[in-house]
Amino acid sequence: MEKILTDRMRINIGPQHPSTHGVMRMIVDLDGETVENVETVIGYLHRGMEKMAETSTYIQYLPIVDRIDYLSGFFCSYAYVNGIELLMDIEISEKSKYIRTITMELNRMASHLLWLGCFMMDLGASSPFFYTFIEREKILDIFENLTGNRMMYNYYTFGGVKRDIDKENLYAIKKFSDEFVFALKDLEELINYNPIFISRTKNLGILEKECAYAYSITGVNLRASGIKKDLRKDKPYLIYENIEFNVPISENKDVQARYILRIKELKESNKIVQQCIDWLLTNLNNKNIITDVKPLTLKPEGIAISEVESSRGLMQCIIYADGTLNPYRIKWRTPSFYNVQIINEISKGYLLSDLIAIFGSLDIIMPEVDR
Amino acid sequence: MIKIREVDLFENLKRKFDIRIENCPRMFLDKGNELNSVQKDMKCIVKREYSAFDEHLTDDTELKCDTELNHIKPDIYLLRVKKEDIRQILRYLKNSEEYFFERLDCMVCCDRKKDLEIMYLLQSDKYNVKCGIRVEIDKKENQIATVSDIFSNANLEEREIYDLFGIKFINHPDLKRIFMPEDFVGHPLRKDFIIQRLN
Amino acid sequence: MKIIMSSIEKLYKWSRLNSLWPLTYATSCCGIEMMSVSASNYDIARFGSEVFRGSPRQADLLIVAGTLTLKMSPILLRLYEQMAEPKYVIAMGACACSGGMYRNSSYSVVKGVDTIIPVDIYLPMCPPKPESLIDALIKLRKKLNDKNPGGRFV
Amino acid sequence: MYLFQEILLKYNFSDWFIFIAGLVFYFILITIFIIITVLILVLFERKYLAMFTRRIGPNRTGIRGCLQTIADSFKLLFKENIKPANAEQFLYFISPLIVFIPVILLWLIIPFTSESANYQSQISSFLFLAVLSIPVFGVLTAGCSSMSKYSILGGIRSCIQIISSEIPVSLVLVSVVIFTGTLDLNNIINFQSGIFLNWNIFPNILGFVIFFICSLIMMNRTPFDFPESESELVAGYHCEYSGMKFAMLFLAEYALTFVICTYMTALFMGGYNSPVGFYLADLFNLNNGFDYILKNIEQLFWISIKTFLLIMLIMWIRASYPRFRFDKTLELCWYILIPLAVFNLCVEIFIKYLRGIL
Repeated sequence: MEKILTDRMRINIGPQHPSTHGVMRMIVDLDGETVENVETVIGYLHRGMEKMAETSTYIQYLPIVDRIDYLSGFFCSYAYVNGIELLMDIEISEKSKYIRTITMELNRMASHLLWLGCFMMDLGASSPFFYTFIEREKILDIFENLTGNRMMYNYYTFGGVKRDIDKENLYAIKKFSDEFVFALKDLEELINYNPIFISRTKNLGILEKECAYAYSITGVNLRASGIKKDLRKDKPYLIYENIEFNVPISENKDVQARYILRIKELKESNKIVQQCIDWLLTNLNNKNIITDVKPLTLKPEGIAISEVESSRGLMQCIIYADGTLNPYRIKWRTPSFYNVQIINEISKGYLLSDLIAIFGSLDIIMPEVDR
Repeated sequence: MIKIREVDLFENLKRKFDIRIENCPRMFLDKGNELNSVQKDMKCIVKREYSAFDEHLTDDTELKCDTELNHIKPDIYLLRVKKEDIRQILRYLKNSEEYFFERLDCMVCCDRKKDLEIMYLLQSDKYNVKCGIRVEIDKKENQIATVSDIFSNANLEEREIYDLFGIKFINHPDLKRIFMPEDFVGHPLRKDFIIQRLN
Repeated sequence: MKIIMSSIEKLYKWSRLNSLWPLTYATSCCGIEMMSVSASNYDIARFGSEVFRGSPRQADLLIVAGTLTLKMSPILLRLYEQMAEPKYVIAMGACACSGGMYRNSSYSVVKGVDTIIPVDIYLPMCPPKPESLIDALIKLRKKLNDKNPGGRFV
Repeated sequence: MYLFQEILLKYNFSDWFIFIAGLVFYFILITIFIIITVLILVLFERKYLAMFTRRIGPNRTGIRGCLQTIADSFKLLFKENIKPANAEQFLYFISPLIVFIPVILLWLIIPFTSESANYQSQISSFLFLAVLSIPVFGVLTAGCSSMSKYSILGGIRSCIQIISSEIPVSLVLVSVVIFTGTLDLNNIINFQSGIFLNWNIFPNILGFVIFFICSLIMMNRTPFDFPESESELVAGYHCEYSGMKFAMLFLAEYALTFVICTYMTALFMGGYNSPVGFYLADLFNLNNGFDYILKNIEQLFWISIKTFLLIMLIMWIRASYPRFRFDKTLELCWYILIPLAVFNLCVEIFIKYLRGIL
């Protein structure tokens, strides 16, 4: 039966839409219900982060760095701070390394939990959204009494960490990570073997290896296509060498694979957090969390490329420093900027509701795309 | 963990193709102090990689470029390349298997007052090595050939550089502004762009 | 006649107070805080406004959560015009109130939402904690209670 | 209704006037009854869903939030009704009415108490299905007349969905009718009187399951709520409506849920006869008119309890399941439900035959 020719309908899933996380406009050419072409219009949240770097000194730029990816603020500040430390050859102490790792892993869990809630809301199930947010609130409470703010931490400085983790915080984290295992199990039972969920996400939005390489996709979307690439394993920074964790990989490159991988990553991060707690609990007494660097009169010189495996992929902060007080140029390589480009490739031929599911599974948030 | 320091990887490349070495301008040369503890073991890893490079050197393609050695950390190599043959070098680096840089991480553009400079950061998973190719474009005729057909993620990247710096890319599929509204005048990230400061 | 009119007015005010249906308009970080307000811990459903309406036609409370950029301002204006008449605006977050930290160091951020649409409640802090958003909602309810129901209270 | 007409007889109006007055009075009575139940239903749903997700539902308005939906409806009443410029005015205005009026008619057909039997039509179960398909036109015109792409898609989706789910429903209805032998709802209910064992649900369990799934599709409830699936087509066919018209559409949807549930209880779970066979009212057997009313009230009580059980089940499903894909629903309807319904028909005939022999 040859295809019935229906006229194309151009629908734009506008900037203000419940399922585009943030503000992004997708101009979709629909043939009946199947998607023909998706053109993404971005730039609705461009705040000019890179220009601000040129007008502010190194220490002034530190609080702004959290806003680049507000779901994983610690990763951005680590990328920036590590870049400066590379340029100035500052050596950070063992304890601050552990504190940085534990906060980053908790932040990764919080960002994956929020993604899980919004992804299920896109598919239509409203209750997982609330369960994931209950868990996320616990992590945010821990961050609040550790760094003072729920989402914008400004906790790292050049050469270490601003405040020390005291006993209550550590026990709070320990309690959370023990309970989290059971909470995640309940969530999985609700979602994993749900026939409707499986039929909605099975072999949908296939991302081939060549396409992933061509668009330099990084993070979970890449690992869902079978390529084992995780910065924490390839170039172990901080203390990832002496922490044993494995990087989950799946071969069937579809939306469900990305979902499963993110759930596994949640478990892995939980394991890392537990190992960090044990180390931190043993040496509570050593207090040197910051090396004395005069941040106000910092004058580094040279080019530094500092990388970090953020919750969405490889995040790079490229700093051109020319020995004056202000950075000459800072370029942020954010993973979502590249994940956005493949929507057109992988969502051809699927239905409109699948397009929403595919877009949700890529875990894209707009401040990273627009900087 | 990667810092720009000095190592000469392309030594054997220099013997194969007549490559001229140019010194990088004073401003960006990094202080070459000796490696601290963390980077020492990095050095040995790179030593092993060199051997991988030696056997694969084939001289089929005629590579005419004055790659300029910069003092770079073991993991990353900075080459300064002329503007005309950027496409040829990138295609060569991507497809030849002795380098196999198959991923363009990002394109960093920087306004160095006397000229604009784009750095293509390439990454090869096979040899776990990064390489940055730097190209200078003078401000008057700011044009360069597009790379979006070799690396498809350069499409949006080049549109961003056009939007923020004003560099036109020849035969780029659709060169439009992405970040700023269409009727915005000027290119914000240029050094001579002044933000209207509120009093 | 007077008694009937005043009682209807009271009823109108009371009904407007208790069912403020917000519009899902979340640009940046404050949008995440708005989502966590509608989640279980800080429950906005208690005030009868957990129904996040997608289309501006049915919503009557526009919480401008997050930074407003030049490119987004015409869209926000159109959204505001599409909403039905008794509508209220909460400018949530420092970026919406006055441009926040991007006020004089960014070329593409609108310096405050009130340059575009009339705002009823300003909510500073970046990002405002969920408790402060609920406090803003309570202040809005008080404001609606004693103002004249029909007129636009700019 | 007859009580009202007897009162009118005393003031010797002309009889056609009495007839119309009776109908109008009954119509108003039913609409008030609908509005009250829908308000309770909306509030119940928000509280019930809140319980699922560990939060407290609306509890600021009235005592523990009981006046919340009343506040919502009044606010919608006073809202400015916007006429979108490029929408066709007449269709845009009429469609909420087309959706709402049939729902009220549906309530007239449902036998709430045995007293309502004597003025019901003989083919009430079939009439119910016929009237049930009228709101489809309202939904379609609402979607297409408001000229926004989202509502067009929503409108088309919902009318395809309801049409494709009506076929299995009618097949299942045929199987029930064959089993009970009458088309009239009251007789079906009387057929199921006695201990709850001889309800229709037990011999016809497959029919009940098919009917339940198709009613989910007809009511646009999750997991089949395509027309107003907020994550895709922002608000489906009622995307352009605000104020009073939106309230009418919203009200119609919830009234439809309640009515289809009562219809299901009437067909399968023995409408108003109590599960234990005898009525509490019989104990008093005081033979003046008073026990008659008591019996009616108790019957009303039973049918509402069963309906609320079904509604709680529907809302429970709403809380736990994601949304189906649209073409998969149609596949479900055409390839799975209809053959199953035919198979169920044969099973019913066979059971009827068996019951005939014993």
